[in-house]
Amino acid sequence: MMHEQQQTQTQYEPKIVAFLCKWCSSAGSDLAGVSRIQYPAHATPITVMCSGSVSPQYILSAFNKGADGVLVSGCHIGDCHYMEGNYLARRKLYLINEMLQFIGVEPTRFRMSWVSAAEGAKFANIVKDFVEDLRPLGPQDKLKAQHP
Amino acid sequence: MEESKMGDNIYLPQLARVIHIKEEVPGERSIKTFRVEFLNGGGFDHECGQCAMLSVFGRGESMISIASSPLDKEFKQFSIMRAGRVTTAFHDLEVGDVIGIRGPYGNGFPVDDWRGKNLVFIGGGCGLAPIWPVIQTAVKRRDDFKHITVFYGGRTARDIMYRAELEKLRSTAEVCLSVDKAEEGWEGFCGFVPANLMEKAPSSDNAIAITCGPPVMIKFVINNLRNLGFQDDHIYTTIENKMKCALGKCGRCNVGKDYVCVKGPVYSWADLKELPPEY
Amino acid sequence: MERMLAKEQIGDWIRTLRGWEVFGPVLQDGVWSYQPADTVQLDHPNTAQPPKGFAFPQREVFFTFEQIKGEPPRLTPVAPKGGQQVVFGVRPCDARGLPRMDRVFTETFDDVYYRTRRGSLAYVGLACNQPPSPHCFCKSVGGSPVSTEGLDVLMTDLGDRYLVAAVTATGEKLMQAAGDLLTEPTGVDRSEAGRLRLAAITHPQRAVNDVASVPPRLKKGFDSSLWEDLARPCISCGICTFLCPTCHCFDINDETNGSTPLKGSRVRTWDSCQFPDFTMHSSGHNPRETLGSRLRQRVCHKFQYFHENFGMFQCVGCGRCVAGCPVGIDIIAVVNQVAASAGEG
Amino acid sequence: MINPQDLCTRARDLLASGEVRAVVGYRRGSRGMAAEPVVITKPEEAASLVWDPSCVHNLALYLVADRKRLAHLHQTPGKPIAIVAKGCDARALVVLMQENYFKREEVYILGVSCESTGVWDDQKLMQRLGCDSQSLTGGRFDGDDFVVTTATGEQRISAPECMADRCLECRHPFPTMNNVVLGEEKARTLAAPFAALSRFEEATGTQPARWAFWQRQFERCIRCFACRSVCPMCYCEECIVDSITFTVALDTTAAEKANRVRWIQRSATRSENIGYHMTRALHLAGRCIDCGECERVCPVHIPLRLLNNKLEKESREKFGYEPGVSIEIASLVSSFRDDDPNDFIR
Repeated sequence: MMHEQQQTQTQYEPKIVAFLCKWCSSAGSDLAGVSRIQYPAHATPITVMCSGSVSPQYILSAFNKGADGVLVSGCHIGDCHYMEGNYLARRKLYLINEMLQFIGVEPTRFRMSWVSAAEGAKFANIVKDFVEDLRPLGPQDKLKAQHP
Repeated sequence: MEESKMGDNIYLPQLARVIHIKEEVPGERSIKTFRVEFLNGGGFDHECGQCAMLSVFGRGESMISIASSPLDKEFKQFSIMRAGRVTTAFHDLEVGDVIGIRGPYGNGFPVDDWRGKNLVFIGGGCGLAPIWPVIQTAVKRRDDFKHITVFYGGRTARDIMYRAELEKLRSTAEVCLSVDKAEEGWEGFCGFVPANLMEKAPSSDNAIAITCGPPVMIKFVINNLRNLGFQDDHIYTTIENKMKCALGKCGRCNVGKDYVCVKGPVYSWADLKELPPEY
Repeated sequence: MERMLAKEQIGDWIRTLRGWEVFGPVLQDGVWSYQPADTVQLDHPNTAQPPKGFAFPQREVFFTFEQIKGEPPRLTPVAPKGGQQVVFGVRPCDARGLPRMDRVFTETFDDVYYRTRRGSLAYVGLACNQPPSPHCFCKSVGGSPVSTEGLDVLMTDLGDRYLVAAVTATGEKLMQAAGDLLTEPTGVDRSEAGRLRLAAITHPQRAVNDVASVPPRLKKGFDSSLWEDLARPCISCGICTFLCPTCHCFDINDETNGSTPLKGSRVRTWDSCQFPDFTMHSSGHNPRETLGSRLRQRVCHKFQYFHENFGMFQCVGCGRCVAGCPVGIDIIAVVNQVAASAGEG
Repeated sequence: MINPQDLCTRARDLLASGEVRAVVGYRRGSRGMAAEPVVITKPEEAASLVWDPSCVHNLALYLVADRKRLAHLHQTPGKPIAIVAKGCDARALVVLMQENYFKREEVYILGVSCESTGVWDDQKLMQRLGCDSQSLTGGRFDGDDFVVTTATGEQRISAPECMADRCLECRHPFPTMNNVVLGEEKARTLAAPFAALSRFEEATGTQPARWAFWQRQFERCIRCFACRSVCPMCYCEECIVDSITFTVALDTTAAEKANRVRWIQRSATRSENIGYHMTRALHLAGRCIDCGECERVCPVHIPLRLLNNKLEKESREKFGYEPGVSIEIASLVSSFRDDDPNDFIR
């Protein structure tokens, strides 16, 4: 018990903000939940109508508010509920990914994936991997707002 | 520097608790009246027409005129129209919530100079609040003044604030209410406030006029008052500009060389007409 | 008190200033700015920004607030970081910004944040033997390349050495710390300094014409159509005001950092009368809606309103707004044109 | 080579004939010989127009301002407005038209070719001559050179020595979209495309080096918003950095005002500055035509072109997209291809 407490005190736990499309990835994360698949509870999910609706501003804002990593997940290419929303997302998020790296943010901090409603296990693995990738980086303070 | 030395801090608000909320006017641009009492034995005295900087923490500050009479020492009252970010936060408050107050700011109406005179008040919309303390004071010191007339108008009957208080006022003063457009059941004047003023045509003899309301209304009221024979230095109004500090420092409320938060908000037309029209 | 200092010993002097945080002009990424320094090399023209941020930083936290539901909020004032700061290489024009800021921040209502920072700040100035910018016009607004107003010490560059002159008691203290490093000036030193001062003062500058008549003329020219004409290219950026040694306008906002419990701080940040939303009421009504009205505000504030209120111009003639304007709006030309047109008839 | 007198004549004729209601161009200002933007409406004012290497501004901005002003006054534009446009300015107009900001027939493009040179850069002039353009008493194009007049007399400088980086790297110094164009279309290569960007990427190869560089740049920003204000593409009525973040109209409700998200605080701190510049860069993806004005006007010399160039380069290489080339094509972020990069998605 003592030992466990010490561990939780010392081990850094990354915070993830996950923008999940309502039709696929959000359903996928639900499936992971109802299937009792174990995965870390580090991700704060935010359901959006479509990955194409994720503005770069959302991602920057998540980092500003202290997210250590940001995940955007949508339907597989070809499966978009709005026909081409994820194609547009791919282009837009490619650019923000490049920009984040360009100014020197660790490439690991931003991740994009395609997860269908049937891929509960895949979603769980993505979060698991993401947490493990983020852990060695420590807290993200480059884009985090200064207080007071 | 130690924090303890930050005592005399002009930006630090006092805390006050909302003890009563009354909805004056419903709708999109609704008006609510908030009665607050200071916590921790705080407080300040004010003059009729002065303002205070009110805050909802996390949302920001707004300059609001103090709508209660200086003679009411145990509370302060503010009537706030929902117009933007901070005022909407005020409208979301409940009784018991705590706000921040700093003040009082600006000048007041020279009420003591008006002893023995007739007083004509002309208000429109939310503009009754800044002159309300003067009306209250005049009523409480009724013998100091002669005839008191209050003109007030709203867009519709529902937009008339302080309705009950205005009706009560009829016992000591002449109250002339108006609505902009004709409505069923409305027995008062139909039309804009300046027109109502011309219709009743109060005498300018030994009289002081005090007006507050939307900028366009003030412009026409002042024009009409002059037509009625009121001298420029017998016409008083309050002006408002966007403010952030209320201390004459943040630089946005100035009209010419005057910072409205310090030199205003009360101006006689004789003084105001000398300033550039940047309000 | 006047003393001499060999140029290579300026670092030694700075090392004697125990208890002071020392700043000097540093060129980095093509920009001159005041940075913490162990030694300084005073060969800068002028810094991109004036030193006004030492007394009036671009961001000042007034207090933090924390509100647990059902309890009154807890307010904690945030005091400026303590400690004395001395800035080397301040140009005389920039130093004159300080007494003007004092009028705004310490009269009528005393601003404890400004006063605290100001009280622990000293300026060691450097006289301008040559105007550092083609748009210098300090002489037009009551200053001079050798003005001591707002300074604690004034240094004059004599080639391989400085003449160091104390202006205030703080300045004398700074000089006393140097001990033997500072030596008594010789007759040659004094005459050389005198020659340079005279050359500096007589160096031609751009000028505001008949400056004494400017305040009443601007007042008369309030309705001039020139304002809109001259402001037509204006892009409503904040360069002219943010680079100004005397502009003091600010905004106050609550920055939140969590909602349960509510946590955040009330923060002052610089603002600019040139931004279109600066004076906009929440109703959308804007008393200074047009480009011309905003240019007029900036110019009249400096050359009329401030003069009417405090008897001095709120412009020190550093020329930053002229040089920095992306589209060539030139306060000297604006004042001259409006004043000239108001003088006619 | 362009005879500046031809420009005056063209502008005068356009105004005299009533073909246009105004001409946006350059004139001599009060700061040495440096040009400043001007809007003229009378034929006799045309004589004041100039064309020289100090005509650095992107005048497309003033067409946006004009459109906003007319909209505010509820006026319809009527006759077209003429604009003196370099290659980059004309590309900006293409993007604005592509976005339906105005129609082709509403603008009369008085093109000026930069031929084998471009405009100069004040910092480079300062290093070369010891003074900036605002101290010069004269300056003009002469073939591949700039000829400048200083206190000590006339000097000839090989233009590439003092040209702005944006001009050295320019691939379209000729305004292809035009009603009339002065000067010739000349093939030239003064620097490799994205030369400054490549130099930067080589110099700061690693992620920590990148961060060290940008941290310094972003911490220096004073949020004067000159980069935004000078940009013809930054025409949004609603900008995330303004204190009132949108236009307030009579029918704007209090709730609308209160519920606006404050994405970025006004504090000029690193995080907020990054939020501002990153958002701006991303909003300019596929729209920035590299006129470089943001970088020119920055009072604290933040190399803003690098951000925009990075996205421009990625768009070109990965999406085959070049901004400012055609009015007809779909914009970068409203279109896609099946073979857009996919390997960053895991």
